[in-house]
Amino acid sequence: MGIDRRSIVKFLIGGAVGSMFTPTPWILTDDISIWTQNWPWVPKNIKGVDAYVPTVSKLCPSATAMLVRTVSGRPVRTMGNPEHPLSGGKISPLAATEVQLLYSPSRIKRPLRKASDGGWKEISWTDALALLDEKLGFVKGSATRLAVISGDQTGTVNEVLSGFVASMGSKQFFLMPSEAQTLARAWELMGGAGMPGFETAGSDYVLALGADILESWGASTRTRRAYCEARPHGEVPAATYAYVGPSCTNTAVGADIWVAAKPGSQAAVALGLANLLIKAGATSSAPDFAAFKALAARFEPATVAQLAGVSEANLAMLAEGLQKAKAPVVIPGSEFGQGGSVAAAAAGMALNLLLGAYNQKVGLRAVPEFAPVVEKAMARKDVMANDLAAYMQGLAEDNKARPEILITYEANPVYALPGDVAGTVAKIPFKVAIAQFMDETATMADLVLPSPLGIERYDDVATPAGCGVAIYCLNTPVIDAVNPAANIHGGDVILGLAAKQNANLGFNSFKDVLAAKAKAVGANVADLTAGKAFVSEAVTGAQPSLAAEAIAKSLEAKAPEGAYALAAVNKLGFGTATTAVPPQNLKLVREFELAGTLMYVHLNKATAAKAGVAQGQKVTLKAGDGKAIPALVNISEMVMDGVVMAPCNLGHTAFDEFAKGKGANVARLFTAQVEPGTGLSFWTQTGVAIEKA
Amino acid sequence: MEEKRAHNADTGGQCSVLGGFLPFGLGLVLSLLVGWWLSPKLLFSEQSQPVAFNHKIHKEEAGMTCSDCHYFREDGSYSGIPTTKECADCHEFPVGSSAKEREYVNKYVKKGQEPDWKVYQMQPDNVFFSHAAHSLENCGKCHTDWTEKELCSTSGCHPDIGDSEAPPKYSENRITGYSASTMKMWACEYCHAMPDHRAYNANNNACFTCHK
Amino acid sequence: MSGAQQSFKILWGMAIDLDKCTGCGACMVACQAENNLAPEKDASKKQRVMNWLKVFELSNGKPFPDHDTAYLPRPCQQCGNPACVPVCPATVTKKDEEGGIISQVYPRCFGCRYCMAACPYKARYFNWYDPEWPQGWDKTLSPDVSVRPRGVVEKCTFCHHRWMKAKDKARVAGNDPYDLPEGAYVTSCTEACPNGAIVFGDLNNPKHLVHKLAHSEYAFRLLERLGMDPQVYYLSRREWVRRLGNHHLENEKTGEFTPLGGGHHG
Amino acid sequence: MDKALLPEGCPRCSLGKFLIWMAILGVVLAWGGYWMARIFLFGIGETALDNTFGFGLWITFDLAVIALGAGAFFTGLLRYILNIDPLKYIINLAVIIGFICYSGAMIVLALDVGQPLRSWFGFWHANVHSMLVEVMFCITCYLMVLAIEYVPIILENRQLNKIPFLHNLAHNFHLIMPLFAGMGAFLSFFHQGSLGGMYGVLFSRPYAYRPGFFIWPWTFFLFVLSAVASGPVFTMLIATIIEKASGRKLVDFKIKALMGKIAGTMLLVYVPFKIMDTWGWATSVLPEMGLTFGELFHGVIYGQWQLWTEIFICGVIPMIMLNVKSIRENPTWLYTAAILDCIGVSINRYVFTVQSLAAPVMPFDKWEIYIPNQAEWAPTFLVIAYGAVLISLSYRYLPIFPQERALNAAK
Repeated sequence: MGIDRRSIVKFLIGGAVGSMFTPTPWILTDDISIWTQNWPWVPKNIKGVDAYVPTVSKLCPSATAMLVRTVSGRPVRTMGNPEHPLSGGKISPLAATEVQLLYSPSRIKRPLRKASDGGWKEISWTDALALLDEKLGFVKGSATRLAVISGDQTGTVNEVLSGFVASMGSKQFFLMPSEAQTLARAWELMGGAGMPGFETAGSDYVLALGADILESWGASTRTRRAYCEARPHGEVPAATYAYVGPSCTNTAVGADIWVAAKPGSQAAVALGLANLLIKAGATSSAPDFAAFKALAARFEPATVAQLAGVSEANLAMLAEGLQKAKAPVVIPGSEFGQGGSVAAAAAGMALNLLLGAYNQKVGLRAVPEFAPVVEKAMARKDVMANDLAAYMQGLAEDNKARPEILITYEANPVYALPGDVAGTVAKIPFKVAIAQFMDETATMADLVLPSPLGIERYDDVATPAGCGVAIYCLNTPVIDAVNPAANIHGGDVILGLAAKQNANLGFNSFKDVLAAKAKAVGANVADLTAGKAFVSEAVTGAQPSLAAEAIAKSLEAKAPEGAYALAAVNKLGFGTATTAVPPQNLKLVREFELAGTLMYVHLNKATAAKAGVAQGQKVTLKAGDGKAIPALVNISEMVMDGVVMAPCNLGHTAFDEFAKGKGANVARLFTAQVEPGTGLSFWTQTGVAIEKA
Repeated sequence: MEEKRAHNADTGGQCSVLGGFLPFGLGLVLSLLVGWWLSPKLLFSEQSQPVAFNHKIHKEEAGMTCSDCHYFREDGSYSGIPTTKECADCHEFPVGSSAKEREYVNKYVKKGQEPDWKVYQMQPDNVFFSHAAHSLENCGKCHTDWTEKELCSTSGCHPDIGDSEAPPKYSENRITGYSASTMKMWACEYCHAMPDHRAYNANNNACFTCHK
Repeated sequence: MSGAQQSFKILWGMAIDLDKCTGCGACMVACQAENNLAPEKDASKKQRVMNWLKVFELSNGKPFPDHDTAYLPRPCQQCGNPACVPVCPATVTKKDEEGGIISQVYPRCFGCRYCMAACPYKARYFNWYDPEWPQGWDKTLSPDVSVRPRGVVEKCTFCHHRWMKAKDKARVAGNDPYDLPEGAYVTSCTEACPNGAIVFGDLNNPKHLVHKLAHSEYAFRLLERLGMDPQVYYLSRREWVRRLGNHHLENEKTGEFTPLGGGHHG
Repeated sequence: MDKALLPEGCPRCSLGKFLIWMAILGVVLAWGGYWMARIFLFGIGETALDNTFGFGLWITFDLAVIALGAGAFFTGLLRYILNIDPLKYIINLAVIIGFICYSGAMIVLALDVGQPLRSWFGFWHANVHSMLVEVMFCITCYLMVLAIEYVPIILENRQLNKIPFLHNLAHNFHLIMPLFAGMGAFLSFFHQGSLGGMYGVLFSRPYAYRPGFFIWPWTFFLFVLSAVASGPVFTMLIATIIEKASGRKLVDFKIKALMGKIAGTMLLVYVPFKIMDTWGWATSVLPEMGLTFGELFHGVIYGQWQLWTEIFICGVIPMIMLNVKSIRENPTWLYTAAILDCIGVSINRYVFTVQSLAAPVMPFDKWEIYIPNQAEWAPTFLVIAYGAVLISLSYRYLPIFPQERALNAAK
């Protein structure tokens, strides 16, 4: 008998029966299911010892103070720092993702040199600095051949940068446009001392004139703590919040009152309110009160209604609210945190003066500046006077001498400045980007120097824009740099270059600069190092003026062209020009904010009917010649009549697959114009046409 | 082919009983052997600990107690295996003269590296185990006669190696990656589902008591 | 169900003040970082995006200028009479622990998604693919929460691991782990919210603020009339918001209805 | 070539022709197999399902084929338990269709779960409160019953039947068939019901929720009734399709009309109940939930037309047609009524799956759209092709139609 088919079948059956009586099939079944529970390609938990290390966000404009949770030294996440005035234990949507941004795919990991074919070549720090040193040699002593742009609004690194620019013989050091600059310029016009700050904690009537105070304006996490304190759960709020602006921003949602006003009409509204307040008896000991009164008298409610679209009743309601309040505060600002009118800022601050809310506990406060430590550094006033938008426009129009070298420090002007500056920047022969992420500006650079993230380095934060008290905080590295080749602070880079150029700034390292600063501030360095903030509630200065003359002159500015007014909105959740949308935050983008690569712009039903567009329709927004962005229509009643609302910080062309190509960059539509009387560019007023695509 | 099959069918009845049963029996026996003896051997891989740690010496000669290394932190977490840094408190340089200690110091302390300890009772990520909840203060309220040592090896939680001179071999399931002595859920439930325990914590057999 | 609902001495709950939420999304980001949610490249495919906590935009439906907006953060409602628990075929999800948090045991879930069909809050999410993190990012994952593979359902757990840690901390300090003071255990979103819109605590404990807030005249619960008895309360002084939390027929007054409740098979 | 395997006295097409047909089906199987492989490798992210539509085409398909496969248990019940003898001429086909429908549903289910390697957890860690557990147990058991019922049919293959052992085995199987038919009827009744119950218990889904009798929501009974009202005519339709394809008469028209009559009678029970249920839902359940009837429908794809089509065009009309003898006995009308009936039950299963999930429950939520993609269609067609393969093989090699020889000889 050979082995026939039948024996094999029998053998197999026997085997099958037998195996049923062994544990193997059951154990295997179980083990296989356990295998699916621990797939090797799914990351595993890494255990360790918890620690919470304090720092302050350098990425988020809110300057939220954070604790970084580390597990055996490994950073896990950021959370609010309960012991810190810039947080109160809470956190902004951008700062909340800062640890994850350490590993953002668009982080720059080592110095890069643009190759002749347009690609990138990794080079060593030594080579990179030698190259830069050599280039700098050619521009030394020239007032126009070096320009430096900084994206840091709060750090002492600006002293190093401006000191360096100054020692190189130039004055072309610019900050990226921000509220701080608008306020500083307005404050200067008013003759105020120190920096203007706004304190809302303890106020019973907070009027935000355009400023998105509960979202993106100033140290918003701090502002929002005051908002929270004034509104106990389920009880009648202790403070009324009112928001004036063209769209129902997050601040408007949180506020009790949203009064719709055309984009960039803050000055008109403020003057209208001033008119009503003065009529009701408000006065000021300011030297130019009479002139201001005369100016305000031109803004009768009917005029304001026409200029700003604010109904007479609403204007009266706001005036009454301010008047009746015990501790009111008016906060003027651009709807999207940049490009605001200086005159509007001045008019808004003047309201505080009329209300007597000046240098009190609540309201407008002249916050003292911290003494500079880098001797050669440009004065803050001079830095604030440097108008980057105007400079770029000058370059574009060949009115200004083109620089040979442009250094950007954690700034992304190519993306964020109004209009299209890429072409202008491209013409600059040598561009250096000191950056954390591969943003639009870094992409255009000839040399890219990586910058560590705030939680990886020594740095500092001094009184964020509009903050009602003086605050100084020191950052120490929370963790070891995740990219060892990207662990040199831009401040150190500049100090090194300065030394090589014999333009000594008096410090060997940026850490020394910080130590000197801490000392100059008068803070306890040990406390600062331990993560505590230095806070000074002192105010400075005498009676400012109401800047009547400048405001009056500013009214000569031309009204925007275009059938519809553009209202941009800036949400911290969507990131900033330098971070783009952080990967996690992409989930914050709502359904009717982005569809694939197209973003939505929002207009109300009446406006949509007028424009003849329907929900979901593809349109092109056009502003002036050649400036256009594609978008989809979302019909939303959160926008006033005649206005198109669009989000900032979408539409990046650089960064990673999370941010790139998502929506369009609304900054492309802005046109900056120098404001008469104040001399600073503004772009809060943009007229657009809606064309069906 | 068809004919052959038909033929076989016809003559099937005449096959000897043994001949009919033999292949079946062979398959049966072979599968039983594989199932009971071979496959458990194939399923697990045996590994040695990276360091020949001697519990006994530490206890008897250095006079250490368990909680010198295995302690609770202030935040309620449990230290588990001490880190190289903690070991280096004593072993920055070799304390004794053993070659193994010297090897440990050279390989880990000097380089500041953690040994890749194989944890006999390593639970997967989806398990949350609170050492604090399983302390003598809790369990000892009723089990008054238990020592800490007994508590730690109740229900097979930990192999009793507190007095060992060398760590036992570690065997790992090749499919699941679990240690052979990783407690399965039923072993946890040996205590958790015990009706007698309900009075003390009515929900101690809830899913989230142990899962994360 | 079939049988009485379990009653708990501790009932973790939230009171979210919708008048204070401005929709910034800090809670959503804090949730992702705390609970190891992977980022997603195409976040505009909203029906595929995972958010244990999602902020909805509510409208009073009126045209400008009478329009009003509210934002509503939606975590898992940890229902007292959950729709998801009885339907699960493999006993993956249960409401059986003190505190009343609905558990989800990922290694046991085989992904039938019946619980998702049952949950009217869309609080349950399915792992359509294996989670993927940009290179190195996985090193930032929290050790407190297991990472879920594809094919299983997950949801908000009120940061349950934080409760476990708080209990352990109390134990080691010699305190009663079942009598935590307010604030010893809060969720990541509660902690993050810059407006303090979320209050978290034990609904059964009069010493905790949520206990009081749950009884506020401004409090309501989402879809309360379906009888699921959620442990998340919302507060709003605006009637339209309270009305929008529940279906109301035109002739019904806000907040007036008889909860339906399950009580069928299962 | 394979003549020796063909049933005696039943000519079949040439092997070549048959193989071409198989190759066509093979293409579909390969297409479906490709997508199945992708789904097993990468997960069901490949499909168009999402967090709103956890259930979609596959569940609809499963429910529909299980309802249409009800011909197997119901015909078995009538044939073996209630002794309606003429049904023996179609019972084999009913069993095969039942087997195909249930095993096909199992294939799709294995794909549809996120972790197929853990799918046994539903048995091992069963939650007795879950309707889905009831479904899983009943479907699995019933599939085994169907397999057992299929075995004697296979054993009747001309060559297999020559083996005395198999011959006897088949014979003995036939003897105990009433037992299995009874078990099948019991199991089937319960899972058809619990499939309906799965939806009816969703007290948080206004579209699906139905109170009911004791622990069973009304959908429990409605699903059973609609299944038995459509299963028999589906079997009859498949028989007709085989006849058309093969060009041979296989089942006496009287039997077909009888199947129509059975379904018609069941529709007579089902349709009034369905109408009452809908009425009660619209006027009582929905208002309790704070909803109106109109709010549960939306736009065109979720419009009320589906409800009216299901109830009237595909419910009331076939009910009348199948119960009027003269209409029923006209082949064209019989088939039309049968097709309407089957469409009706499929719409029912579709709306309970998709519309239930599409309808927003939170008042501020919105309707979502679901369009199945290739990854879902391909395996669905794979199952259909698999059914076609099984039927083709069975028809070719097994004597499943007892009347075939007589009917064709008469011609």
